[in-house]
Amino acid sequence: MSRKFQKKLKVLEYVRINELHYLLKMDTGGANAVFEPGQFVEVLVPGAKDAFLRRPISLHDVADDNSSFTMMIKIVGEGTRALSEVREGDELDIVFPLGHGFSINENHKKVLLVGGGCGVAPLLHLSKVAKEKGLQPYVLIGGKTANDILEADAYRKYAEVAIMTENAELGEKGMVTDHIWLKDGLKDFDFVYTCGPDPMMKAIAALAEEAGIGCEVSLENLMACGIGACLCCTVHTHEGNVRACVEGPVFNANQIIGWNQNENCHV
Amino acid sequence: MSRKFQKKLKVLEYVRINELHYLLKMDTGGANAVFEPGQFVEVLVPGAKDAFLRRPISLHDVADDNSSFTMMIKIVGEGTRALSEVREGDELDIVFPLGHGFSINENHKKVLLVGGGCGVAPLLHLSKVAKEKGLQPYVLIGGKTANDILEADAYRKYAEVAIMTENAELGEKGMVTDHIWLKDGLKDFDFVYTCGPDPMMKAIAALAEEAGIGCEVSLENLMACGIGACLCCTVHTHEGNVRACVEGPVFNANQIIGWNQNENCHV
Amino acid sequence: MSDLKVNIGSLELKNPVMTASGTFGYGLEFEDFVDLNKLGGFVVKGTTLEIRQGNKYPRMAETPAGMLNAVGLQNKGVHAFVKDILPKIKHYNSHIVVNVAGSKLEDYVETAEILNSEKDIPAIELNVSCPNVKEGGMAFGTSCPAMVEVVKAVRNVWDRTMIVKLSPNVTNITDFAKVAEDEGADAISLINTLLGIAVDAKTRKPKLSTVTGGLSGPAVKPVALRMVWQCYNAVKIPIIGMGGIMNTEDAIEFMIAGATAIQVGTANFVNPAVTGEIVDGMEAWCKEHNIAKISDLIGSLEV
Amino acid sequence: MSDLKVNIGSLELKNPVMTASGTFGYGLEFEDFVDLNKLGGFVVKGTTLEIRQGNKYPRMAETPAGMLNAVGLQNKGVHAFVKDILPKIKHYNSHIVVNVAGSKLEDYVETAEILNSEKDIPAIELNVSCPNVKEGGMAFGTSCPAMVEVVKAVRNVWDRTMIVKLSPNVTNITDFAKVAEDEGADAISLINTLLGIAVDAKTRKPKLSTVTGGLSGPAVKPVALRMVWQCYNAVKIPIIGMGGIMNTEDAIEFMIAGATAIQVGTANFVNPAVTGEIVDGMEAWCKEHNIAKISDLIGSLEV
Ligand SMILES: Cc1cc2nc3c(=O)[nH]c(=O)nc-3n(C[C@H](O)[C@H](O)[C@H](O)COP(=O)(O)OP(=O)(O)OC[C@H]3O[C@@H](n4cnc5c(N)ncnc54)[C@H](O)[C@@H]3O)c2cc1C
Ligand SMILES: Cc1cc2nc3c(=O)[nH]c(=O)nc-3n(C[C@H](O)[C@H](O)[C@H](O)COP(=O)(O)OP(=O)(O)OC[C@H]3O[C@@H](n4cnc5c(N)ncnc54)[C@H](O)[C@@H]3O)c2cc1C
Ligand SMILES: Cc1cc2nc3c(=O)[nH]c(=O)nc-3n(C[C@H](O)[C@H](O)[C@H](O)COP(=O)(O)O)c2cc1C
Ligand SMILES: Cc1cc2nc3c(=O)[nH]c(=O)nc-3n(C[C@H](O)[C@H](O)[C@H](O)COP(=O)(O)O)c2cc1C
Ligand code: FES
Ligand code: FES
Repeated sequence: MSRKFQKKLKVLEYVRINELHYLLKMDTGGANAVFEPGQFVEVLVPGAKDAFLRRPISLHDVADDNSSFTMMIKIVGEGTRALSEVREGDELDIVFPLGHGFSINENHKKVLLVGGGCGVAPLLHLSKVAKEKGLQPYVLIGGKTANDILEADAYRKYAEVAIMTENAELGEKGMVTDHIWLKDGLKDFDFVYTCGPDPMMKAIAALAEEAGIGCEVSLENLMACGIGACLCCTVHTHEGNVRACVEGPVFNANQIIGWNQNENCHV
Repeated sequence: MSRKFQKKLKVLEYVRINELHYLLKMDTGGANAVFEPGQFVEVLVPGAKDAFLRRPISLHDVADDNSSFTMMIKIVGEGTRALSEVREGDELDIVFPLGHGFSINENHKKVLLVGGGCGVAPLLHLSKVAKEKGLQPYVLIGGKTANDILEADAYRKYAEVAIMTENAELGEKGMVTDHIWLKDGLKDFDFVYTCGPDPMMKAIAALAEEAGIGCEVSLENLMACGIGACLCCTVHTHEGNVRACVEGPVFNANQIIGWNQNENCHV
Repeated sequence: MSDLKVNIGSLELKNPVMTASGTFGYGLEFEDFVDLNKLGGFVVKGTTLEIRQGNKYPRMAETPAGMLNAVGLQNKGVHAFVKDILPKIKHYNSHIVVNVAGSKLEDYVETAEILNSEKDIPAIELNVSCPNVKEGGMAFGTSCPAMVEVVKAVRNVWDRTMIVKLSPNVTNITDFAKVAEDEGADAISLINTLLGIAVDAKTRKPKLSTVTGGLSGPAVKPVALRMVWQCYNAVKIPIIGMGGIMNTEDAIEFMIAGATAIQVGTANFVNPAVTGEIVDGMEAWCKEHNIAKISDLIGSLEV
Repeated sequence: MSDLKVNIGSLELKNPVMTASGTFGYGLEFEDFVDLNKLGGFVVKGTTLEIRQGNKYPRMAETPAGMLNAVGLQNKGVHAFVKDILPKIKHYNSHIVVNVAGSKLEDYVETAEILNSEKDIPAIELNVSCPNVKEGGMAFGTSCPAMVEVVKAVRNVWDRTMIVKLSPNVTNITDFAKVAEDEGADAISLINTLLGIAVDAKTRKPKLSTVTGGLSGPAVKPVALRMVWQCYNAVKIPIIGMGGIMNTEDAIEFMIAGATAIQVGTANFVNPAVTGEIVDGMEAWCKEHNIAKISDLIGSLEV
């Protein structure tokens, strides 16, 4: 495992995507960190009476020279709201990088990345690294309305992109599982990665199993420490109860026994 | 008692006096409030994990038309530090005006106002109103160093001003009780008002008694509610235990039995 | 309009929102901030047989998400209450509950007898859980035999609604809930404050004159909710829940855990308008969640 | 250089700073954040005779200035601890304390016996206060007779330093402190977590799979300080204080209230470097306040 850091990092850029979503680009403060796609960081929330513990947030994007990383955040409560009020130049106390990310097999050719809502967050860095390693990433993004489809253009640099919205505002109408890539074409892919609401990931895992290809999912269990000390983030797997923050957040879908039906977070 | 308000008030002006002190000028938001000198307000501190209760702060100055008031604040802990980070245009949730202020007797001619450190805060409004009512206010301000002498010039509009510093950086060298007005001249005054550390107020009360003149002191007991409901701010007086926030904060010095030796706050 | 009515003993409250003793003065202090007629009920400061000056200053210390107090039941005594205060508040269209405290069994009984002859007082709340007095107080609320005695004795002289307020400083709160029920209480209220101290590291002195004090505020909410839920599963009489309620959502949580009504304490200091806001908030909550009668929420926790 | 040394049983700690069981993994998780050799001691996760999977997800809920947990003693069992983990941590120049838990008396005894044959373990902390397991755990720590039994039995098989960790969920903590002392404990540690619940108003479900969990963090500090102070006045054996310690000042407050050493728990989640910072902070504090020996602070509260 690579070295972890706890540092006050400077906000280099703040971009408001829409009413509920924003991007924060952080300077890594010269830390000699190695970032894997699918890893996350733990952010201490300044100035929020009701955010005592750190908030786990995925790596959305990482600069080529590792000098900065970007987080894509959805406002769901007091912590993510308070973070939306930081300004460029402010400093945030962050522990990084954490967890076990996505695996990339250089023998794979076509890989499918499926994100639901803000669950796309970790998929940008993943598609970039996959492309660099010679894979051909396809990114499928789903949401209820156009407002849930976040920064879709960013992925086009590395991947072919398809969009599904339930109200047909953008892309095709329907859920991600209605898209041809998942519905009929899954056997053309070598692997599928997904991050989003648990029911979506569970459905995709089942489709992958049917198609006989591997599938990795990124879970968002509630975390107290993010570094493996508290055992709060437990995931029920075939190998027993393991920690989402160390053994995950990315798991091979077929390892998981207990899906949490985590609907409300991150999406 | 005049009507109390709870309102979100806009910060009209923020002035940093020095490293530890600042002024906040608040719009009263159209409240039809009547402000007595010596009254205070209760400020809810935004964005401070360790400031759960409101913070009591004196009325330092009040606009002639009651459309705004100013607070003079010293940073002593988390609450006053967090308040020092508000910006013009921000809103603060404030309950105002509270408490029983200084009494002004229009038969008095010369009155002496003695403030220690940030204890001068309520004396600006007091000297203004005293002057308006035809009294002749004299203001004596004391502190350890020049940095503790706050906005002395503001008082000169209404009063004759004298300054004492313990290190002689400004005005005369010594404590306020070394100044001639208190030391020998007290009998020339009709009344003395004071606000500052308890030991200072206690000493001045004793001098006033000796000189045979009346003395009002403004106490800064710890408060939970500021509106008379909790009984936490109790003052031991000849009339029993009374509330600093309703029966005070201003008391006739000879009513007080229990002085609190409150050294660290507000000064 | 959702139906916010709930019943405590023979009182019908127009909504579940009450104020907690010692945190709302006699109501009058809040007239500029809340329409008192809007509240389900309000509980006045702990009232004793004789006048009490309370403890020495300092009486409070702020703590993380809460506060300690050591007021020590300062009040003018039951006679002064009946003579001077009651006439000023009895016109409110909201139930007045008198919180009755004492050092000795006889004090409780005599105070209750005096109140019993006042027709404008529909209910008393027996405070056997004040941690801030040297004698009596919490001693009655942390020993079951002592509590049996005091509840029985007061029940004999008080013929209207009797609420017993429990102390959280016990191993098993349900033992005390059952004692109250068995001895004829019409309801229990909980929690009173948790015993705590605060230390000033610089001076090495306690921050309260009495060393220990009572902890209240959001910090205690998880403990309070747990005790409400435990009692809900142990007794049949209604429960009035409190401890750290700051807003409507907190209040709803207490009802789901088993409270029929709730009391708001420390929050009144932070936001003097909070009780009125919670009444409105409950109305809005019920509408948003399609709840026709708020009483359907009571004890609805899905475990 | 001030003298930060303190003694717990036969252990000399280079400073009073320890980590609280269940919040610091096996130390290894913190290697990138703290120099473990700098700590007075560290207490590993609750260890049971057999492997335990712990409770179902969700196991935690954030609360005002604190958190609830319901981990439920997930651990690989004492054999795996001795075989797989101990070899990785025994080289640290800091005392390792094993927190021993169990469902039955015999489990405690057998676990202690197994550990007793490991020479690298200088101390155990007997956890009779875990609120998150169905059997045993807190049951031993909330009944004096049950506690007598378990402490006596373990004392018979464990010949090094024995710390007994007390539950705060009791009416009178000093009764339990005295039992521990009488039965031969070398020290007591307190507090374990306060029993609490959290409710999700929207779903009407408890936030923890087990409904109740253990409350920790700054919210509980006033209660913890009170219990440390009560125990300091009731027993002669040293006290290890904990509950909401977030920084040096908090730690000093516990020592003033009567703690010989302190443990840092939940704060490790908020600031993984905190234990090292408190060691440095204590050094600085002593210098600033002219304290030659930190042990002079113990119980120095001026009441
Ligand atoms: C490994 C990991 C990576 C994540 N990456 C991102 C990311 O890149 N962008 C992003 O916006 N969010 C991400 N999240 C989710 C994010 O951590 C939560 O949304 C955030 O902590 C909520 O904090 P809050 O104070 O705003 O809301 P709170 O007030 O704490 O919670 C609001 C509501 O959301 C629920 N909730 C909060 N956190 C979670 C959770 N982890 N799982 C389920 N429900 C939850 C609460 O129960 C509550 O109902 C990630 C979570 C994990 C575990
Ligand atoms: C009626 C009244 C009027 C006041 N007017 C002013 C004013 O005009 N300007 C101003 O700067 N301050 C004034 N104060 C004091 C001010 O309320 C406190 O300094 C402030 O509440 C401290 O908050 P904090 O969070 O910064 O510090 P905290 O972290 O709460 O406290 C820091 C330290 O100061 C001590 N402390 C805090 N408040 C008090 C107090 N009231 N008495 C004694 N010790 C205290 C604490 O015990 C602690 O040691 C007034 C107080 C009262 C009661
Ligand atoms: C300053 C103060 C004074 C109190 N006085 C009393 C009292 O006289 N009688 C009583 O039964 N409870 C008293 N309490 C306890 C409250 O009524 C309530 O039980 C407790 O504060 C928990 O609720 P909260 O967290 O909402 O404040 C007092 C609490 C505070 C903070
Ligand atoms: C996630 C978590 C797990 C815990 N596990 C244990 C345990 O296994 N054994 C134990 O004795 N205490 C356990 N505790 C209690 C702590 O050791 C400590 O007593 C408590 O958290 C109070 O200290 P704090 O407020 O500093 O966290 C645990 C606490 C937490 C938060
Ligand atoms: S969040 Fe603490 S172990 Fe995973
Ligand atoms: S501060 Fe509450 S009565 Fe004065």
